[in-house]
Amino acid sequence: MATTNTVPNAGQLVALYERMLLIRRMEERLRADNAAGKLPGAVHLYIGQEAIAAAVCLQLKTTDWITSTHRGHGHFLAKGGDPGAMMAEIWAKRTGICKGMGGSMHVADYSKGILGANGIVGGGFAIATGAAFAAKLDKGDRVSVAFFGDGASNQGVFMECLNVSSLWQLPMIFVCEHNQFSEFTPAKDITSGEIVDRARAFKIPAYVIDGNDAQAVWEAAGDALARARSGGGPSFIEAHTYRIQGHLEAEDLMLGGGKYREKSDIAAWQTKEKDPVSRLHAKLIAQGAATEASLEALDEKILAQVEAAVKFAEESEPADPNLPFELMFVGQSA
Amino acid sequence: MATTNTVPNAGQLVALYERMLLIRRMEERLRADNAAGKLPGAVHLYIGQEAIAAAVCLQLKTTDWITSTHRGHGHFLAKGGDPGAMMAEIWAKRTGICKGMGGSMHVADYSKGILGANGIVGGGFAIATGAAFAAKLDKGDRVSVAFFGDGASNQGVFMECLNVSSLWQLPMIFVCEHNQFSEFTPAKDITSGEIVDRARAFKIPAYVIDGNDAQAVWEAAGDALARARSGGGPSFIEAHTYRIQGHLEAEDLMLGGGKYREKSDIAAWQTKEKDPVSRLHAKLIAQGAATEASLEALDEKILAQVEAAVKFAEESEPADPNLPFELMFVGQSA
Amino acid sequence: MARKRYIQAINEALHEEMARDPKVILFGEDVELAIMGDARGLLEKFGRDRIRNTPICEATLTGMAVGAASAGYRVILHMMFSNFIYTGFDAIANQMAKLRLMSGGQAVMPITVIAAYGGGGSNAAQHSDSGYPALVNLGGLNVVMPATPGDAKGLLKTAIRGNNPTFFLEAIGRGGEQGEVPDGDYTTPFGKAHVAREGKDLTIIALGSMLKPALAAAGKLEAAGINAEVVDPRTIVPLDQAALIQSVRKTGRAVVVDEARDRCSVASHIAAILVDEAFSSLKAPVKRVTVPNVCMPYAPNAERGVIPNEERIIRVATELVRSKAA
Amino acid sequence: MARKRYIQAINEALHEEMARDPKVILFGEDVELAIMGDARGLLEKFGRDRIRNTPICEATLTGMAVGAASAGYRVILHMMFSNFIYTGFDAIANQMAKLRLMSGGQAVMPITVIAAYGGGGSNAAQHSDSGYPALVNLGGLNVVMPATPGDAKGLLKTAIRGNNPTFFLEAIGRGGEQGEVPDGDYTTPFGKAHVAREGKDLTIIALGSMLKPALAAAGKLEAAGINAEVVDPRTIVPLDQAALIQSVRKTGRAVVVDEARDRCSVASHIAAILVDEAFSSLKAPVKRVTVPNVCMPYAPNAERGVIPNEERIIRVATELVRSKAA
Ligand SMILES: Cc1ncc(C[n+]2csc(CCOP(=O)(O)OP(=O)(O)O)c2C)c(N)n1
Ligand SMILES: Cc1ncc(C[n+]2csc(CCOP(=O)(O)OP(=O)(O)O)c2C)c(N)n1
Ligand SMILES: [Mg+2]
Ligand SMILES: [Mg+2]
Repeated sequence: MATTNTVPNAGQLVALYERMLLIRRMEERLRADNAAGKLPGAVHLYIGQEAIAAAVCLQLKTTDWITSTHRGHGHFLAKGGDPGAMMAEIWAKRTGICKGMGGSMHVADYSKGILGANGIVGGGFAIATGAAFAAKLDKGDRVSVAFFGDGASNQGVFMECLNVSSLWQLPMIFVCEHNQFSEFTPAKDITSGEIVDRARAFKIPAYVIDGNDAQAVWEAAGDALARARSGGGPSFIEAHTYRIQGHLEAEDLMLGGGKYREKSDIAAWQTKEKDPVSRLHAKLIAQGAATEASLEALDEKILAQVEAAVKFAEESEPADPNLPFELMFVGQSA
Repeated sequence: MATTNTVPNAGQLVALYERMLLIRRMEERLRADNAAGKLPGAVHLYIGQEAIAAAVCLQLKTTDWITSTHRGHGHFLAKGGDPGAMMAEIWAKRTGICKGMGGSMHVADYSKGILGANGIVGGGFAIATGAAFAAKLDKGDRVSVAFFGDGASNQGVFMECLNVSSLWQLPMIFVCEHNQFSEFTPAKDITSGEIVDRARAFKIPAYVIDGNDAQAVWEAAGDALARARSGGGPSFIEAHTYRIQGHLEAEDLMLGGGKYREKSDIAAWQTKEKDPVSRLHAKLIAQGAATEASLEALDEKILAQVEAAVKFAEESEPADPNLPFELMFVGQSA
Repeated sequence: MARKRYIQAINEALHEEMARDPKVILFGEDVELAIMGDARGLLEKFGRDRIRNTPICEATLTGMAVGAASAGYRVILHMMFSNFIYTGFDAIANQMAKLRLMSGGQAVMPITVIAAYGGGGSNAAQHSDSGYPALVNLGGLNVVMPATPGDAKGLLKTAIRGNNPTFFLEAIGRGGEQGEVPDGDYTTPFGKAHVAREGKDLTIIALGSMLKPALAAAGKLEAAGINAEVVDPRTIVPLDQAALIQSVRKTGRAVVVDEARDRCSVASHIAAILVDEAFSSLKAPVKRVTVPNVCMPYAPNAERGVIPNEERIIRVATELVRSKAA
Repeated sequence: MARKRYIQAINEALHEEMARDPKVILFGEDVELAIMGDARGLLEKFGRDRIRNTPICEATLTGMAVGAASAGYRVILHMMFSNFIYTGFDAIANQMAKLRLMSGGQAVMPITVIAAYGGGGSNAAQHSDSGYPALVNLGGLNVVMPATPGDAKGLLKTAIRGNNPTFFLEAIGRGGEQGEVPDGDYTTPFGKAHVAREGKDLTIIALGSMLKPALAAAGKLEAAGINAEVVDPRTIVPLDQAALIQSVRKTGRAVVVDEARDRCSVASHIAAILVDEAFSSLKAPVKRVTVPNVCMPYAPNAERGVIPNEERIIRVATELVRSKAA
């Protein structure tokens, strides 16, 4: 379906792998630190979906906009957010990217176009659409990307924003990460028809892809980006994937013995053939873009980065409790 | 597209004509009384769209539910609402169907399944869907119909309710009255794609019809009703029509010289070939279902009904100003 | 009487009321597996007709509650976190709170909306709001804030059996707290405040989650020679003004403790009532202990800095009793 | 100075600010043909990039305002009737009012939301709400309520030039009223109350649409020997508490007139501030003249029965000054 040549080259694939692995390792560490009771708030992990954030965001410029979700660490890191500043945020430290005021569900770096993770399901659609409108008025080539889940696709604002984006031919890309669940509810229980058809109803070019195939995501996103940058208006991407972790890390406690999927369902998505990181790993080796040794070295580098991020977080000062009073307004106290 | 035989017989067509003409004559009177400054609030008139409300509602039972819009007199009368009680309401009298508390935008008769006109564009969707859910739980054959405009089709709740109705296979009918305008804005300026495709995206059977052709509306509605009553789930009808009057009767004042359509555009929809009442009139004569004389007599009867309704309204006592305090809660004062 | 957890008391009320009246239905996001704990076991007992997961579409859910209630059901709508009330606010403010009057009294809407409010769990601003003043201001909604397991069960039953839309606000993170719950079927009436502790030097009026720190504060104040009365209004709409006024007529001093942001809070409103209707009894300013006009920060230390607690109540109460009127 | 209509003053501010700063954009439903009158002539002057009709989708419009403002524009969002704010409430309450704190101060949102509030035109409950207490309670929003053409123009300019989200609330049906408007470019500062009339026997604090009946009442009270001071806060967030307190310290008596429903109204909040911070100066209860806890009825006589007016203000003020403290 690609209308322009957007096939990633070897160097791009390695960079993509590196970013995906950074997300994976950061999240694994958050999982461990959460289990160890070190994090003040809940975390919603992105493990298993890394190809989507990385393959889209690596093609974005710093000046492009993204909005993210409650499951937002991956998007933040993919768009170039600083790992240490993210960790410090989740650890509620004053060196956090939001000074400890937002936490996991609100990591944002406006200077890098990251308009924030968002605790409101569907909260990012209109913010991204507004930024896309601004980009259009600027008459440059900025684009705006909204990441969201299958569950969020049932919020009316999704369709409203499809309508506005299409009408005004905004440089907007809707990236639906269909991980098959909305909390404990299977998507099919709450989703009528195919999500992609909702976009098509508004005459928006659409892609349905394997979201665990990093190259497939890269190509669809590249195509959509070319369209957006050249004034061709919005695109929609439905990337199929699977949520490996629980909805959030405290899930078992919340379920109280209840069950919404089988352990074996999860295992089936953790195989080498399904896991997005393993798949790209295999591809890099097969294509000769990397060697086992070079990827091993990369992993070590990344693990050191993660370690450094955690150390930075751990050693930083707690958040400044006076900030809420200063930060509600610009130049005006609360 | 009709899957069951829903062609109206001669008697049904005459009854349909009578109801349409009642709406027309009531509205013409409201137009005149508004111009004469007799009505306390604004009125949004339904002139030119009568075939839709009448052909749908005449096939409903008293126990079926409808929700309506700010342009709601037609639906109220079509579903069997009392003309006198409606007039008295608009005249703000205590004999009004809502005791003068609601006015034109809120005419409702719960005892007849009329869950009300609504001043919030899109406000009826979810109320109708909730009533359809209740009907489904009742396991009877009640249905629920939401009337709404082309403008309302851009509200996210529309799509949300399409999703829920389809998922739960609710006995729900969505009737979009596409009258080409949303206030002063042409539908095409604010509507991307075809509205009907939004319903189709949720796998809802859909009809696109000439809304000024009473028989076409009757047939589509009959088909949708049969589906709903037999457990076949929701349907969507897009009925094309034209708003003859201004958005509301004070329009010229609000426009302050501005213009969004030509007088000749309106005239083109007022011809014998376009006007829904004239068209049905011609059909009745052509089919031998009525004579000019019988229809003339019918008109006189209706005009007398309208006169009686106005007289009732005029002679009734003003609303009881204490009611707000009593009516906010059931059995509890405000 | 038996000691039960708050969440368990709510769960019991749901089970009992659904068993009692087949017209009671409950829907919301992830209620089948009871993501908030309070709906546990309902699906197994009452089936998917009466307990149902919905898509994420709050704007529709609140409107559907209006429709299903108008069509004869007793609807319990679970909104999870109170911030999501904002997402479904249109049908609450424009329909649920107004339809009864607009229809001239035709609409009868037996609706109970359940939502968890408040901070303290590092859930950050979008999962910690105490936005109930907006609901209280709307006029057509009952708003109840049970502080104890016993009241949670009794007030929820009253809400479900009642014929008016009622917001039943659970204090977040109070789910595990224990309290006495009467045996058997009972209801707790709306509009009846509870004097949780008698005293004569000042009245501490504490809402919902604030009752616990208020009682703790009263205990410490006693040790310092200040004898505080603690009154829990239990329901904000309807409000038992008479009880609040009566207490303040006795003590002459009042502190209102409310987890809402200060501006246009319930605390403000209660202070306004007291200065209007108990003016001659007041010996000192009416004080508010509220969340400042900020949204909830994520960091635990910053969160503790804004949520009213025992220490703040003690400090304000002590100053009020010790110092001369301002 | 020249006499101008309220709506004309607003229109001038829009024209001048859009001419002044090319980053100012305005969007909303039917703004191109200026359905509310205030946006007249903007399309012709500034073109469709900067003035744009949107589909009917308030939930998205409020969120888009956040996005476009975050991306560098000064957004004016026209919401038409204030009831439609409820339809777009999610992004207001969960994003606009919170993003600045949640982002640790990164978000800068120069947004002006315009909406018409209040009753008096038989528009019924869904087109007559004065729901601003909910906005005031949110914490991260400025809320301004100009009562005169001069303040309308000056406050709107301040809002548009400012860097915080501001709700600019027009009093419905006041559009035609005339008042003095200064010549040339001027702004009216936020957080500065205006003493519209000096007096010594009591202070009438009147918000937005209520200033007119308050001044009329003050005139009649004068004739009856009562010398009322009338203070218009002009902006509710930020609120000029000092000015209100100062006036009440002088007069010892206060009546607050607010077109919001009573419970958790701005009137309640101001009363609470006064009893807290001006307690020792109070000679009598602080009175509220507000809309009772009902929604706006359609019938003109019933509407008149609930909207505060001159007569009610006079009655309450007279009782307050004449009678002993309650
Ligand atoms: C407006 C709103 N409603 C409900 C929730 C609670 N909630 C948090 S995540 C979630 C499910 C989201 O599913 P999806 O969009 O598929 O994202 P995923 O969690 O799968 O990444 C829900 C219902 C919320 N945060 N916001
Ligand atoms: C939530 C909301 N937004 C905006 C309005 C103002 N408004 C009233 S009618 C209308 C246009 C509706 O268009 P459509 O749905 O096509 O119905 P029509 O008037 O054509 O019958 C608008 C924008 C409103 N009443 N409610
Ligand atoms: Mg999902
Ligand atoms: Mg229309």
